[in-house]
Amino acid sequence: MDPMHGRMREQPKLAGPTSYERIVLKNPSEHHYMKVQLEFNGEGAQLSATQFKLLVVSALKNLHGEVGSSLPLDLLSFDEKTLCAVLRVCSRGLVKLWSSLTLLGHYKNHECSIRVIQTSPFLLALAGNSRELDLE
Amino acid sequence: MRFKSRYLLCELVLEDPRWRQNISQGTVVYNVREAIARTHGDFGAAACAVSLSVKYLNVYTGVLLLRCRKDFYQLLWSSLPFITSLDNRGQRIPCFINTLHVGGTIRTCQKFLIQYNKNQLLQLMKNCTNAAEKEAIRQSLQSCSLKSLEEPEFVLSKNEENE
Amino acid sequence: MLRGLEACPRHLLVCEKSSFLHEKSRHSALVQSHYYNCSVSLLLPECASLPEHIKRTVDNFGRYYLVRNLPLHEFVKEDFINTFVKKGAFYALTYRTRIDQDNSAALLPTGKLILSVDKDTYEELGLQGKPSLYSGKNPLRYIIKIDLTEEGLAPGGKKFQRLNWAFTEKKPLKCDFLLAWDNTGAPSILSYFCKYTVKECNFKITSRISRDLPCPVLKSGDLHGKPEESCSSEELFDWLGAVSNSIDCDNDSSNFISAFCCPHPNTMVERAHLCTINGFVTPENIQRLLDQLREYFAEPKLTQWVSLIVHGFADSPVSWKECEHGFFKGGENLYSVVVFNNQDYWLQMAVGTHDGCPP
Amino acid sequence: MAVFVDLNITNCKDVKKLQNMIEMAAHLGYSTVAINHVFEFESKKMEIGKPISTKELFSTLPTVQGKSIPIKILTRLTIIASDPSHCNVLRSTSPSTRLYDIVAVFPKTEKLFHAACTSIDVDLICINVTEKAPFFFRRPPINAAIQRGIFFELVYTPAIKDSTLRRYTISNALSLMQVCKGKNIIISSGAERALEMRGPYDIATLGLLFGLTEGVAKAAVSTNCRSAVLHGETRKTAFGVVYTVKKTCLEEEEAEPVCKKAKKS
Repeated sequence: MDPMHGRMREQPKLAGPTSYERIVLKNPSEHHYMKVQLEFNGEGAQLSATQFKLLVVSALKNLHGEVGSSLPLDLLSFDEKTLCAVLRVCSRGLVKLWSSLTLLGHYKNHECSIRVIQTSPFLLALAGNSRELDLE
Repeated sequence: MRFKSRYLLCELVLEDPRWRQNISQGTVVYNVREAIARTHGDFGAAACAVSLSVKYLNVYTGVLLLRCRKDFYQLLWSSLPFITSLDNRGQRIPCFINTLHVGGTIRTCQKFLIQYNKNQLLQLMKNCTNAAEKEAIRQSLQSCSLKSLEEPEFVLSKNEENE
Repeated sequence: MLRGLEACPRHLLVCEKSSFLHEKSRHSALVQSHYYNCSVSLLLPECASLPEHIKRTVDNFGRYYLVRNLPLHEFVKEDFINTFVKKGAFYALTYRTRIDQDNSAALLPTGKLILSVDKDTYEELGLQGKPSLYSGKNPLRYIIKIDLTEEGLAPGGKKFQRLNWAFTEKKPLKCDFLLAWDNTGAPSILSYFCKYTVKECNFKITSRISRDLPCPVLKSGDLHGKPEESCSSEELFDWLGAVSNSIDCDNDSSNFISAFCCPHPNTMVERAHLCTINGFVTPENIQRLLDQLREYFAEPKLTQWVSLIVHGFADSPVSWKECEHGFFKGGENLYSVVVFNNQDYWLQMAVGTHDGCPP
Repeated sequence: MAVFVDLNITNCKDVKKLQNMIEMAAHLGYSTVAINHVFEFESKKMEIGKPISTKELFSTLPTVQGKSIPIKILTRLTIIASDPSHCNVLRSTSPSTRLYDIVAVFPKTEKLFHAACTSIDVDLICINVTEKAPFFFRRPPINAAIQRGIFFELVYTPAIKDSTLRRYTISNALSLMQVCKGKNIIISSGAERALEMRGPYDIATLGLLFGLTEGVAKAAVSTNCRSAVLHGETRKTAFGVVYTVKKTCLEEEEAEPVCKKAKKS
């Protein structure tokens, strides 16, 4: 459909209902989102958001080198109490980030592991995880 | 069973040609591995651990032929530009590696190299100042015929003389 | 192999725009055919507290039930079919079963019973089914569809006997089920399933108000958006995610921690109300909520649009209608409806890897 | 797809630690785990001990995350074989091996690897991931193992601990994959502590790094493990048949010295 044409027709009747349109996008997300939690053995370390991001970047650098550490990566949110975080990575780097998180085993001198709670190409999907629905 | 490989034909350019003697195949392999580990991390290092090898090295012409598993040659290729110096037992030799050709067999690389050297010689000829030089180059050009395909060493050594 | 490292799981996003006033508008059909929903959210910009009529609708969501160890043959009983399936919309979905690992089942309000079972169970059951679309060359998962309203399922019929035998003797499948029954007048689930442990569950409602939020500017007639004029549907979908997860969108591009920002152009909104209802929400309830949201603009409001976000069950065997749904890495099936003040709407439907294209 | 399985949780004396690991496995979404009893020959005549009793570990088994079923615990025996005689335990009628649900062998030499693939009656063959592969993987024995329904096990815990081990793990996995093309691979933890375990979806992603494709990587922690467990069950029953026919057993024993003589000559 010619978009200009469509607009021309719509413009005169300003308040009129919009015409039907449907777009199907395959793999539209440039980014993937991961909800993760850092876990320590008993008493762990205190981390700030910056330290957490550095930890993730260093994990990427260890497993995938400078190429890995330069992937576009954002720490969207971080809760210092629960050590839960939401990460955003470009879709191309999902596997690299995920595998780096999996093979991360230490923070400073503490043993640790990163649990991936959920991952999705849609940030919205992280807000409603049916697997977390608990009725007990 | 045959595993598919890729061959990278490269040119090793040293800042100071006097360092030539110090460079061995081992030095090159070590530095290339380091570069891969730096740019692609543990995964890159692991992927290139088994199959990476230097098939041919001529320090005088700087011709270097690297072999790598077909699946991972991109890891190798993308790491080469990041080599700025070769580390040889504490010495730091400034250099860079220029990839000339990527082929599936040694033979295609060899063909390419001959063609490449021919072109280089023609370039040299243009810049010649006296007749003796011109004659020398013409002779070496003639020697790069198809017959000499089987003997890359020969072609390469001819090239050396002209340097 | 290196390409495998850069690939990401396939996903689809379908964006639609239309108006509630169109006769052929599909909004109702799409809401009604997304059967299993685990959470519904309302996002109302410039709203301090939920309007009374919306609050009432949410409070009237009713209840849903959790039945423990319910044998599947209960669903093929004539009594059950007559009291529930043929009398209204009955929803059942296995609870705490994972569709990529276990057997799961769903009873659609249309009277179809859909089983997604692994190979062993399929062979033991001896019922006719189809291999799952997403299980590759050697199918390890099968989908069985049984129409409970079919004539042949009358007791004494051959088909009934076969089903009953399969579910009672051959492979007595038992699962925990979530049940919902959208017909308050009829006999209650509690009394019908009194033989089993039934738990009555209430919806969990949470509200949150975000303050000073950058909010994208939308034009209902323009799904694609235009630079400097309005945001596209995709951008909005991303932003909705950020708000739902209370993610700060106010970053600049040089920030080390996050360079995530609200799509442009945007306006500052003083506050936005996000109300989330968790539980086994039936499409009927969502439909009612959507109707109330349309009413929201009966009085003039500061905002141009409000949004309704619906999350499906990751482990449901269907997404929309009878479209097979599976779980690969996320099991996403969700949609959001943006209701504009001129009765236009945008609909965004998203699915993950093991799922067909939304209708 | 089948349930997620971790076939390698290292057995230890400390019951509390073991319980912690099993609880963690349940928490991560594994429905079945196997407690691994590693057995290394120090002297020639060593008896294989009994597996720990899984019933005594918990009074109530931990529930699998996101499900209402309790976790299933199996026992597994891993024999570290550096000499051909070590594998005799698996051939003979020793009743102790039958007490285990799964039997694995860790061949240290190429000859033993070949034997494990072609003739020894095991369910799993462990792939060395803690050092540079001492031998190349060759196609014939690996194909034979695939034919016989034996699985190759890759362990990921060393890769978490240390960068060098991580390189060995990935590189050995990649060279194995080059030969077996992703068939008959299982990935398990080999964990000694609860924090060393990782979730099944994480491992499926890690499988991509080992050269598996997406679907196969997920199968490596689910379907393939199920097949291995089933293989273990059939081995048990098949062994039972041999056990009841005593005459043939005797003949075999008698026949053995002849073989040895033949080898010597």
